[in-house]
Amino acid sequence: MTVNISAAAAVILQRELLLGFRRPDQLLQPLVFFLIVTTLFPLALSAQLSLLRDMAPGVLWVSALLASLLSIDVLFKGDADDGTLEQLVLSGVPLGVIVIVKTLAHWLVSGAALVVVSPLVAMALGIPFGAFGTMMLSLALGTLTLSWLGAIGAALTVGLRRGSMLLSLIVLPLASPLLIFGASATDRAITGSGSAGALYLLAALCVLTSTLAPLAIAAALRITLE
Amino acid sequence: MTVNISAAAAVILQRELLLGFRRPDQLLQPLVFFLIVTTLFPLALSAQLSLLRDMAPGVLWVSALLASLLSIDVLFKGDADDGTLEQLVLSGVPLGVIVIVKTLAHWLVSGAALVVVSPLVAMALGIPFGAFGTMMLSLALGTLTLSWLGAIGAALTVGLRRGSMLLSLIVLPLASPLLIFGASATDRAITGSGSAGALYLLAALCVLTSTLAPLAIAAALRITLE
Amino acid sequence: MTPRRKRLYVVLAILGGVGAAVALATMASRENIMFYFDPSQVIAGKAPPAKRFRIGGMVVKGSVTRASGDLTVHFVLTDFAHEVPVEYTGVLPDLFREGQGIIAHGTLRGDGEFVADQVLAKHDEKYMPPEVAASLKRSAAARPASEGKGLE
Amino acid sequence: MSAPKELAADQVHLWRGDRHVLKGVSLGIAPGQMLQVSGANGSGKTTLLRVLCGLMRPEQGMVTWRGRSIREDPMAYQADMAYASHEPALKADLTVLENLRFAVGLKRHIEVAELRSILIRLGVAECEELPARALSAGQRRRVTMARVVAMRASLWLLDEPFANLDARGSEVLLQLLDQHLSGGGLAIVVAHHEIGLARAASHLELAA
Amino acid sequence: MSAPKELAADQVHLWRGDRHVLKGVSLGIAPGQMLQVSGANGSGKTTLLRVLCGLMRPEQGMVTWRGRSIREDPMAYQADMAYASHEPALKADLTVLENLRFAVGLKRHIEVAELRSILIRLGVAECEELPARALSAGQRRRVTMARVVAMRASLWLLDEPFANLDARGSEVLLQLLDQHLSGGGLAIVVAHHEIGLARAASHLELAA
Amino acid sequence: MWTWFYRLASPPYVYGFVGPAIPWLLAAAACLIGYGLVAGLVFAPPDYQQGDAFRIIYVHAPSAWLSLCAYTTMAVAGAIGLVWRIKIGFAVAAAAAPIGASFTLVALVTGALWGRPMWGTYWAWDPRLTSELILLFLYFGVMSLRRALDDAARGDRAAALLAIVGVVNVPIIHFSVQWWNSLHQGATVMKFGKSQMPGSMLLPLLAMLCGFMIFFVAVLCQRLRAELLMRERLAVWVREAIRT
Ligand code: HEM
Ligand SMILES: Nc1ncnc2c1ncn2[C@@H]1O[C@H](COP(=O)(O)OP(=O)(O)OP(=O)(O)O)[C@@H](O)[C@H]1O
Ligand SMILES: Nc1ncnc2c1ncn2[C@@H]1O[C@H](COP(=O)(O)OP(=O)(O)OP(=O)(O)O)[C@@H](O)[C@H]1O
Ligand SMILES: [Mg+2]
Ligand SMILES: [Mg+2]
Repeated sequence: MTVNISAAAAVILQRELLLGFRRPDQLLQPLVFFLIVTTLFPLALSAQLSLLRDMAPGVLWVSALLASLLSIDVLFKGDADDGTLEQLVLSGVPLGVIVIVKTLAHWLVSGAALVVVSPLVAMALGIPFGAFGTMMLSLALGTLTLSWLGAIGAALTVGLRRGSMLLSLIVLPLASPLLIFGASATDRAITGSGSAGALYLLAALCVLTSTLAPLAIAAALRITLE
Repeated sequence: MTVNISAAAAVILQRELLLGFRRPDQLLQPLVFFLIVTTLFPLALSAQLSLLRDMAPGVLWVSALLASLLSIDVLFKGDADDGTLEQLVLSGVPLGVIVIVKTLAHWLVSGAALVVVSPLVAMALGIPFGAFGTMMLSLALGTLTLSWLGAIGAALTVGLRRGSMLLSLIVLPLASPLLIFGASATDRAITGSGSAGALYLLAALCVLTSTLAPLAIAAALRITLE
Repeated sequence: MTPRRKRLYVVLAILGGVGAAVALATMASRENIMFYFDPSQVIAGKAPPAKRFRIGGMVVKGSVTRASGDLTVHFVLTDFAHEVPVEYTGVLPDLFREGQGIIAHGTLRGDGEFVADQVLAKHDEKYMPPEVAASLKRSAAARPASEGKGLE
Repeated sequence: MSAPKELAADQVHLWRGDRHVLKGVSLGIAPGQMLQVSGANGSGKTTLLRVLCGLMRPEQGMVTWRGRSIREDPMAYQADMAYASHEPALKADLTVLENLRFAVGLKRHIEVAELRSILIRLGVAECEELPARALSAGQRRRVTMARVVAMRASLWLLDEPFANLDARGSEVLLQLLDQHLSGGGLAIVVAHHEIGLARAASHLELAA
Repeated sequence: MSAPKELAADQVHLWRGDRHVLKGVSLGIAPGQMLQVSGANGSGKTTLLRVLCGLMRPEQGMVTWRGRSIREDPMAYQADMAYASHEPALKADLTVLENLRFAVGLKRHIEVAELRSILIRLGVAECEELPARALSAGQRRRVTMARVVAMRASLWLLDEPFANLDARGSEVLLQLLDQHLSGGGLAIVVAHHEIGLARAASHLELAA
Repeated sequence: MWTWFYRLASPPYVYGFVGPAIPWLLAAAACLIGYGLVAGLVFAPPDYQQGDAFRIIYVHAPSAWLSLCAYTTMAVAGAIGLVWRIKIGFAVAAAAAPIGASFTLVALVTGALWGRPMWGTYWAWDPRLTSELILLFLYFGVMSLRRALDDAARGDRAAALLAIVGVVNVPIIHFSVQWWNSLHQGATVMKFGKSQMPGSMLLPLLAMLCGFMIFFVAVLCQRLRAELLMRERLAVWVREAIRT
């Protein structure tokens, strides 16, 4: 008896999405967080509102990064706490497949959603319409990469109660290139200088993590579950 | 047989601190987290680095807010999940006392720690020495207020379905004045214009929440536990 | 699928992914990613207007002029093809001298002059005692073309 | 026995969702008495215990402790009561000793030596420095019992305390119960099998 | 019985922290056989089961399934195996049916009608639309068994499946075990009491 | 008792083997570093541009190299532990982490001190400097992760995995000056081809480099011994080692 992998992948995806929508608060949390943080900045800078425009790409990207990180924390923790992670690991479906589907599902409900609402935030921050395309593309690539990196951290800190601080400590250094190139792509799209280079690099990072991260995540889970 | 409340409060405080600082290096984690988040901004702003100094109060305050909110989320959730919250509630110690001690303990391990390390971050962001006093005072008041507000949200989210949304919805409107006054106090301290007004306001908010929040938190917990 | 077959697929996927990433990175390397421009690019109009960027180049010999009253300095940057005038107010690093490579942060003014708010001196990887540098300089002066970048 | 009932419940009704779980349950126990609650899975034993300890408020009926409703002075009632639920209520990151020290310390001051002796009694002394996450299921149950014993409460509410225990553990638990009762304590114990206690125990069978 | 041993463990050693928990455990069972594992609390029964299902890697010794190490092709082994741990492994927010549909769906396609019939068999049919958080302890255990049954695996590894079950539930579980074994299945069951199975079961007693 | 034998395999051997080497290593390191310091700080000629400020190189460059070297050691040792399940690998990784972090800190501080006179600023968000800062954070992450997991074996493996993932940063640090237009200078010594430094300056630098390297190995051995004692505290050989 062997397991039908694509059917199993579909089942996991369905489960993750259903869980996401069962707890809409968890689903919306990164989004709300994103919106809040981006509105906080104008508030905090009320004295120097003219700076806002120049800072917009940075603010956008830092909030996206933190929002994404915040929500990935529980990617495996929930399943580990109630014992369902063990069942997943023992289901006969390769751990790599499980990990890929779970991370993609997380990206769909957090990263992709964030990309979709980003024009709203961008408008509030005074980013011109012309730059929206590049901004959204770069955010899509960036949040996906982040989901992969974050999932490594989440797998490493699965057993820890107060792991979220450690998770950021682990993931943020790895994510910093993302931030640099992502913000610079957005910035260049705003000023109209070519952002192709930064986008290529973001895409390279995205492809690279998409291939290698599942291996690392699966290995990390095997280690922490033992 | 009745319970010695102050002894019980001491026990709870001890327990929370031990959980927070199980290992000595956990003391350093908020520092490192704070440091990393503040380095994210220069990275994201690489093109606009000279803006950094003007943004410093905003960056500082938003990071403080995030660090504080990020960690309050689990204030009651952990205890609820493993059944220790029930034991606390049934311990014969008034719920209000438990709630006050737990929140203060949270502030000690997150907010106070953050205040202590803030000069380091401030230095990195180019805030002048003269403003450190005001900055630390405003951060201390602000993070304590935030802990109270966050604890209300955390108590509501323990059992409620749409909890986190509520948390953000509760905390955001209440936290934004905090942010405005906090950042402006720091900003004014930097520029040398009087920051007393903003500090008084912060102190007022802090005293107000310290008196009313425990009632709200205890009520929220009672509702969600049933 | 046997385990070995599976492993083969995994290895192939990894190779493909890494290959694609490398290809994308190579494409990226053909573009300007950092906000860094040399004088030729600035002259060609590639630099963004009204936006801070970094410019790098060599300080042209004899181009440094100081206004008497304040700390304002004017000099010209070159990449040996084109030149850009620069204005800077502030304290210059010790190593700033004519013929030295520098990086300046600032914006391009409408009249084509670069207004710097920070000037950093670059140092290349060459180290030598002063006597050697002097003798090298003498022999370089004997030859017509300038080849050593940081050595003039 | 005709001793006065210290703990009494009178016609307690409770709904969970659409289910009428507690359909007018009445009970009463006097010092030195034990009441065993049994019934099919899902018949409401745990729910009853949670009502008795005050975690849940019955929709009808009332629970009294020494003649007064437990809602009147909940703090005083709670100080007299120890509840062990299905879950062990241990902090995974704290060691066994720390867990106990903090849980018991809320009710009364306790010396480590006393805690140790209780742990020895329950056969988990060698685990005292282990974090709770490292304990086996039976060891957790034993530590939970250690907490109940250490609290020195007069009323014990135990939800399936025999689950996960090995034969030796069940024996120790029986001895502890017997000792508690002979000292004038009260106990309400949920169990699916007959508890082989020397003294007579009353019985409450919940209908599903 | 002299049937070939399908599952075998050979001289398995494992340390947890400083404790030498499994000290050279060997076992083997053939189709239609059941092995009951017992031993004092903390003697390593759960640990042994986790080693047998491949969640933990023994530091010495090896576990084989149909003659090959379970490390060789873990996916194929896992497809043949169903493990029920101490924890029910249910998602609190999903209903019973959804929980089962997803857990079983990973191994094989299953119709809701079939799941329903299994739930009826286990006496938890009326809970099928309840979220798992609303279940009582015994109901959770029953749903866990429903998952094991629905997986149609040939090897069952059950960690204290009788805990929290009432008399009726234990009876049903016995019947299910018997049926599984007579269909050529294998089972390793951890239990503290003697399992009253009609067919002979072998026994493994772990020393503390 | 003999079951312990399998588990330990080599630790007592390594423990015994490494011990006597430490004094020799320390002595060699002291000689080399002593020579390097004297020759570099006193006898080497000043640089034609930087004057005497360039002498920071004798601390900065070796500690910067060692920060990379220690990280690589840590990652490789961790990988050996993960792949071949050799416990000594984890012990080496655990021993190397704090040393590497210290070297990184020294490189950052000396670099910043050098940057002030050279570039005109202590710190710039230059690729080389940023990636070196990230290296420091990575060290912190690896060390905290190891300690955060209360089961030592899991902590070791998790930390090893993180170290391996973070190893991508090492080539980035090294090649950043080439890939991006950076403020930090390019390679003077660590490159193919002729070094851009006359012998009178280079020799002390090489001596310092070797001295730091040997010092690293010596401290690593010392810490490794402590690690082994702690990890194998239940083994018979440790009790004997402590008794003697
Ligand atoms: C905070 C500031 C600095 C940091 C973080 C830093 C970091 C580093 C690192 C990581 C290396 C090793 C690179 C490798 O092995 O590939 C290195 C090498 C070196 N650094 Fe720095 N550095 C800083 C400032 C400076 C300054 C101001 C100078 C003076 C111009 C300088 C001169 C050198 C030299 C000469 C080397 C050796 C190059 C070689 O031959 O490989 N550094 N630095
Ligand atoms: N929200 C809800 N909606 C409907 N029924 C509910 C809800 N919450 C709980 N229940 C039901 O109420 C009953 C409560 O059972 P309780 O936990 O008290 O049982 P128990 O007697 O302790 O059982 P066990 O022996 O399994 O521990 C269960 O049948 C459960 O299904
Ligand atoms: N990190 C650790 N350090 C020391 N001992 C540990 C550690 N982790 C687990 N143990 C011990 O290993 C043993 C594992 O027991 P296991 O859970 O396998 O017991 P069990 O036989 O299933 O017991 P039960 O009947 O209580 O379920 C326990 O004695 C536990 O205390
Ligand atoms: Mg129950
Ligand atoms: Mg067990």
